[in-house]
Amino acid sequence: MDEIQEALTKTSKATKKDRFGRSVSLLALILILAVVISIFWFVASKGLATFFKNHVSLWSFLTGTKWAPGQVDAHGKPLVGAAPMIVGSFLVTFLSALIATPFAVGTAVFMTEISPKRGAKILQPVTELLVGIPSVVYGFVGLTVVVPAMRHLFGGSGFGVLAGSMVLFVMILPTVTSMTVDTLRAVPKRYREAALALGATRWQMIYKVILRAATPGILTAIVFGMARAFGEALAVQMVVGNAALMPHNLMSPSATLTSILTQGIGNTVMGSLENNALWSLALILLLMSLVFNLVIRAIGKKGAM
Amino acid sequence: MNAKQVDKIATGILYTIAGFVILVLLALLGYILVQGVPNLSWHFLTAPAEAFSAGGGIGIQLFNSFYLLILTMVISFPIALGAGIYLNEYANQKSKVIEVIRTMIEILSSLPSVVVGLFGFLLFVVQLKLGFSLLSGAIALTFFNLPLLTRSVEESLRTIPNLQREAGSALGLSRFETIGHVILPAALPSIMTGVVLSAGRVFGEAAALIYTAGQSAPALNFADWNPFNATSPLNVMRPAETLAVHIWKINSEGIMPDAAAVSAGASAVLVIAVLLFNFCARYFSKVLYRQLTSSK
Amino acid sequence: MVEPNQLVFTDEMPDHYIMDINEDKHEVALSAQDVEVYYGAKQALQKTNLKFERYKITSLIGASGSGKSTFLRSLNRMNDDVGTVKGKIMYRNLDINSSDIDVYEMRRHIGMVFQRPNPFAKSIEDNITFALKQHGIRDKDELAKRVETSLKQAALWDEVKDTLHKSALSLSGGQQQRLVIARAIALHPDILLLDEPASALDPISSAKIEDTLLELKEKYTIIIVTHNMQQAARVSDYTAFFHMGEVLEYDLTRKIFTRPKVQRTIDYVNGNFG
Amino acid sequence: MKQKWLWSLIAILGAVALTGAYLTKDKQQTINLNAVGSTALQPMVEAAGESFQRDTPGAYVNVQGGGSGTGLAQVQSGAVDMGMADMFAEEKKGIQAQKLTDHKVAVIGIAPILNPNVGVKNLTTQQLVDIFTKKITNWQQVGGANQAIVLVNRVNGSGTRATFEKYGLDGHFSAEGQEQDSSGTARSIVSSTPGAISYVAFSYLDDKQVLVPKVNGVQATDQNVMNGSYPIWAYEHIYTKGTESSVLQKFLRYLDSDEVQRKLVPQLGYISPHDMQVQRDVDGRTTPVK
Repeated sequence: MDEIQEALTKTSKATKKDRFGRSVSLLALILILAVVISIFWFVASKGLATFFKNHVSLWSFLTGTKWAPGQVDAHGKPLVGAAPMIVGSFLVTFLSALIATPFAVGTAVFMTEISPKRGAKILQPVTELLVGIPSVVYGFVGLTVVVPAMRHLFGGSGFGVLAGSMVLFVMILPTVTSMTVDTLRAVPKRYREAALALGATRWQMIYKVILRAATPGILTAIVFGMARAFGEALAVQMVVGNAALMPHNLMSPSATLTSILTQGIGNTVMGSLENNALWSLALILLLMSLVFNLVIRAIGKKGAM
Repeated sequence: MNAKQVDKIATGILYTIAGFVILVLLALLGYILVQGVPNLSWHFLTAPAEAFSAGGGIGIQLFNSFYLLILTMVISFPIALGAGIYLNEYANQKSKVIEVIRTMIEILSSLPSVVVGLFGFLLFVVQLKLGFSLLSGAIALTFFNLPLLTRSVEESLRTIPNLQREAGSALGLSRFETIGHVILPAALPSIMTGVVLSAGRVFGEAAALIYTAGQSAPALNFADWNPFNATSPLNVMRPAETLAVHIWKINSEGIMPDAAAVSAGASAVLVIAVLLFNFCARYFSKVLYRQLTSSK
Repeated sequence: MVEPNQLVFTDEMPDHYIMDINEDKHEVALSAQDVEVYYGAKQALQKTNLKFERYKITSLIGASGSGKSTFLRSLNRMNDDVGTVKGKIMYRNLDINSSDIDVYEMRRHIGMVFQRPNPFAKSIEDNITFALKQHGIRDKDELAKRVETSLKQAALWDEVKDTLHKSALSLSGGQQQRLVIARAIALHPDILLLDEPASALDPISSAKIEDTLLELKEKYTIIIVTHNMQQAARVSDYTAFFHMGEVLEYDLTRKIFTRPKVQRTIDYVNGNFG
Repeated sequence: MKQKWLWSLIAILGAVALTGAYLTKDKQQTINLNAVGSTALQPMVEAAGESFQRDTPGAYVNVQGGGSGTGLAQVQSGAVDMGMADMFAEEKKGIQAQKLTDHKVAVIGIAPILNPNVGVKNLTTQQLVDIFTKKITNWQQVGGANQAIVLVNRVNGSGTRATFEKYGLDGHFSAEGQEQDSSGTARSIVSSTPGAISYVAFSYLDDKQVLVPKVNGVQATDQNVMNGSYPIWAYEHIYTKGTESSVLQKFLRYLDSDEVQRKLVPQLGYISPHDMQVQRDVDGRTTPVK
């Protein structure tokens, strides 16, 4: 065997390095996985205790409309009906996404198709900055600006689903916008050129070509924004009113899963029904997050085809 | 109406929407700054907070925020980098297992931070007896930060064309060398953007810290930099209220007469800090990129 | 010059005409034995047997999707991640397609240049020295020497000798491709695989690359995939014609272009097809 | 390689610096006292802790919020030395109160607050019950402005709400309505929302922002709480478990000392238990102090 043959059959330094790199990076991934699994396990075990240990029926938990974990109803069953919060969470989420979508898509189109340079210069940094503003500050601004504005415009106390949606709208706007921008930028240039070469106006090109091509990406951005909105706690809590009541209109104070969870958790004792019921809310949040993710994946797959 | 008129109207509408959005965003920023900046002074930035009398500052909280951010990044960045590299460079992209793992990480990222905070509280503060400390806070923030950072690393790596990887392997370089010396430097600006964005989120996070790093800021001795001493600023085992937690606290339970002013001032400082941080990181990454990609 | 009567031809099937190289008279640098490639369940390359003579240029021609690039990439196992490669690839009496072979070490000896220039985002000099350093060459003089010789061999030295510290990305496409070739030969490989190295370039750059290849032939065994008939005719000694995932004809280049034996080859080189 | 050298050098220097720091650290043994729980009590214990630390070298008082429930649960599990609570441990489900020792460190008065435009100067207990159970929905019905009533509750489980329901609403549960988890937010909502009513501790009362009605004709003042004529008040408790270390005992004594009770407690808007002419037990029975 000559030298080269020997070198070829031996494990080279490069291979060793590669094994090292692979193991180290795999280790990092396993670490994250361990974190994720332990958090899931933690939430699930606490959240399921409501049903298995405290014997609350799942059905009454999901459909019951009275939330007062410390009290019992006429049959001696604890009052843990999460329906108002579930409805409240979905309402603010969909409403904020509904308001944010036209603005986000419009702004993104402006940034990519109409004025790429100015758009990027102003909006990019502003967007990134807004992500860094703590939700407490959003809530604070909501409390001092949005709630009084709602009160003047629509009457009532100002607290409610609409105020929550307005605050969330501003919070998810940067995320949805920047994700939409990424999608629009990914539309191949030749689509634009082809459309313009065929004599289409810019609007026709945007509307008929670019937006069509980018629809899956835009949908993903919106669902992503919704997932964010669904999990947001502090800011919503400050303006939504936190009344565990079925919202009967957009101006009535309501509650979301996160707002009840966040403010209740410190006042309950670990292991008690009151506490477990709150963890059940967290479990719903987790499952919803899973649903949003699956939706995003499904859209992504459809778009790829 | 012909196509040209429609085009003009549509363009006008787009201008209006973009203008409106910019207006809303700038108004929000402006509101925070206008409310807060008049309260800023050197004293405010450096003095310790007062619990129930006027004239308190945010010095310790400001320091804590930065220190905690650095600690969090030191812990979470290597892990996120490793995991991101594995997911994009080593993992079999068609594998179902990898897809499940990705989904799980994504779900973690949309979990409300208060849940992460409580988990951290029960695990680190109580079980592992780390107490309310910077370390507990940094680990909790790491949990909160990892999914986003991993995702952004992975996506940054994905934008680097396969040609570069092929170039490396055709030269007999291991994937590890190619990643370390070619792919990562090329992906650096985009990774940095991800880091800056997540740093902003970490900097402003309150809910995950209330139960981990704590809500009190004991006096620090800024002459003592020995990390093992109780009052040293560098001690990672001390409780540390951050700026965002401080804002939360004074908004909810503050009984000092100037609570509103302190809150507005602190919010402005937070926003300015994030702003500065963004600019510095951007500049730094540009310089680094230039240095790594070509010697001059 | 290789004479036709020195070559031995094997089984003359109606639609195949595969030359074998007499290993007593010609040194074979690399040979593929029953190489098949699958992408998932789809077979991209039928069983292929080809021998490559040392210090010669062999062209692989054929229409898009005929399997020529797939075959080339299998020769230094660039297809490991995307598909399954069956069969043996013999190099120095070793089957380099076996798991006993260290892939990275093997690729130092069998280098590759791709269709699109892919210099690293580093300086011109670092592009060449980077891999060398990783392979353990630290000596500064040695590194400088390799940079100079490889750039000279790739006919790029005169154009860049004063700007070695500039980013490689500032070069033109043709220069980048020659830099990539220089980068590959700086490692002193045995065999150089080129996957349509000139297809993305203008005619002048393309001509320069051809000149480079003819010079490199002195020291390297070269296998090149090309779409350009004239290029294949100009630079190569042997040509293999690929069609629908198999080799239909393999012969001396001038025979392929003047007296092909298989009808499809005639069609292809005359431009009636593909 | 140069880089490798540099990194090793940095690593070695770092290790040396850390070892050096460890060796030269303060020899003083520090004793940590941890308190967790009620955010209402947090500033007081914090401030007391700071001055205590100055007088007791090596002691380190670490005070965190987290809510009464958290505080009680943590002191019960032994994770912290002191659990701060707005209510008797007996009142909290899941807490075995007999295992904990109660230290009443302050008395907190709670008053209803109204939006200034309501214009009601006095509310009887019955009126409060009717308002909070939504039998009365307009301020006109209790002699105020023609304005719908907006309830702003504190969170279920908070000490303030428990106290208000027990002594202000005569044990009635409040109807579902808006909830806020902090006194500051509740006050600012009431001050800015027409027709709003809530309740906060005396320390949050601010005549400029909110209207404070009399309850059954009695003004919400410290004096009236002390003499027992104003009913809505509760103790602030610090609970400890089992044997207390000497430093902890010293700190608890310090909290009961005049230095804290005479200076700090009034400063924070609390009432010292020393000044109380009445006392209360878990079941709400009020008896005069001998």
